[in-house]
Amino acid sequence: MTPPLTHDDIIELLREPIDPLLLIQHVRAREDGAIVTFDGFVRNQSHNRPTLYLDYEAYESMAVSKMREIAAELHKKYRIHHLAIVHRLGRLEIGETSVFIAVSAPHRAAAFDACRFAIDTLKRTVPIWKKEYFEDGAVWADGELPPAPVATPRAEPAS
Amino acid sequence: MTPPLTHDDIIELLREPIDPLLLIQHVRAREDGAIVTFDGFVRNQSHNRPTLYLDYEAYESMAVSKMREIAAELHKKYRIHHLAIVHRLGRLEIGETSVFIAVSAPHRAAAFDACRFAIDTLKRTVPIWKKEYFEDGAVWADGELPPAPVATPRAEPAS
Amino acid sequence: MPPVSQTVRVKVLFFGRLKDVVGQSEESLDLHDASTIEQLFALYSQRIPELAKYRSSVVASHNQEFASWDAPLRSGDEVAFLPPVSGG
Amino acid sequence: MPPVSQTVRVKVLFFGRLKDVVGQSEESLDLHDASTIEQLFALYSQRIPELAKYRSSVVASHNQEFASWDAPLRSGDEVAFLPPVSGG
Repeated sequence: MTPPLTHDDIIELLREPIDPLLLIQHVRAREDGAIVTFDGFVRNQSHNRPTLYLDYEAYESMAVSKMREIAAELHKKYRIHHLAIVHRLGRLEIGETSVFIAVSAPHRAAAFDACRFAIDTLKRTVPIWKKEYFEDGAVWADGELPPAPVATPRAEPAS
Repeated sequence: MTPPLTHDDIIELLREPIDPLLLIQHVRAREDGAIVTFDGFVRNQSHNRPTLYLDYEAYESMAVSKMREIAAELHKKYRIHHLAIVHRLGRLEIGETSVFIAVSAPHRAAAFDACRFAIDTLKRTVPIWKKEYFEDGAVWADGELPPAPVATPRAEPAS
Repeated sequence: MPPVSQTVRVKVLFFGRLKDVVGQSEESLDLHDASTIEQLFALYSQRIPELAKYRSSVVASHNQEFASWDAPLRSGDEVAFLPPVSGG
Repeated sequence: MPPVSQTVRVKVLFFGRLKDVVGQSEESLDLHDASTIEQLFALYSQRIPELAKYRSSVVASHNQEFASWDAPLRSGDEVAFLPPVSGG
């Protein structure tokens, strides 16, 4: 189930350029002392082949739901304050930000741990796919298979 | 000895507000894919007493020298690209950034590790002091005693 | 009395390279025999034999949760077949 | 021949709470007897007895490098006494 948005977090998919400053301002609070951010952007090559551009697609409703799950888990695991997790979709040029994460906390250790956990988990579990365009064609990037339950629990409640 | 500035890093002490966007733009490069930043700013309380403002002072020439040593060590230890380490001095109001660190790298693990090592080492070894101003007075913040050699090597070369 | 044959209508989605293989990203399907996600995938693999070779590198979702392949389907369910994810 | 008495001129700096205790942040000093950082600190502690109680929570620098207390001083050296640092 999609957890409700709490803690005044920003969790979203965007088709326009991401504005990091806006997100940093959003998570910044007078009670905190530390913000750690992760900015993932488009590299100019992949496996030594020059990249032209990327195209990101998502299973959008499920992706947002998984991103909210990450946010909920971060608040449970770490003493953090506000969060922003934003992923861009569509065509992205070299140097453009595809994902931006900002975490504020009273102390820096929690902010570092939470920010890193967020991007590591996002890359493993959020249904987003990247197609890489080169001079001589396009390929879907290698990725990670998300962990899934191996068997369905027997007695499912009727929904 | 102060290591020379290499790698096009920004390492400095500032008496004006820090501009994070400028520093992020500086470390951003087309060969990279990840930037991790740490933003340390003034909290509105210390040990549950409301803070009015802070005042930072430094042994400036030595502080810059130690910050450059940190930069040199980061480039040696981690596969990172560009770096910015900036600390502000003088009077800082609640919410203002006292230290900002930005690290770019081809891959995120190195950027996270280097950024965290940078702030941890800065807080232990760079000669900067913080005075906290409260309603009823001011105190020098508790800090960490930097590690120093226990004995001088016998035969020092004449300088 | 013969057993009641029930029609189960599900929405099926394909993403990434699976969408390219199947040639479409989404369809509504009335199932007569298939009753688990595994059987639904097998149905598509009969239609598009190339799909079968992706089976080991696909994860399924059931109503937007990662699901096991033995999950039983009900009318109105949404099933998606997801190749390894590469966001970030 | 009597031993040659040499005068060593050093620059001495105090920071943070040490600056408050000593009442000044910087001075140039001609040393006649003191020849190590330890002896230089002892000299100030004689002048300002309160300073002595900070000895265990002070680190010294010698020409802008953290130094041991037995470091010998030469003319032109810069010595600083640093309380625990609290930047960041």
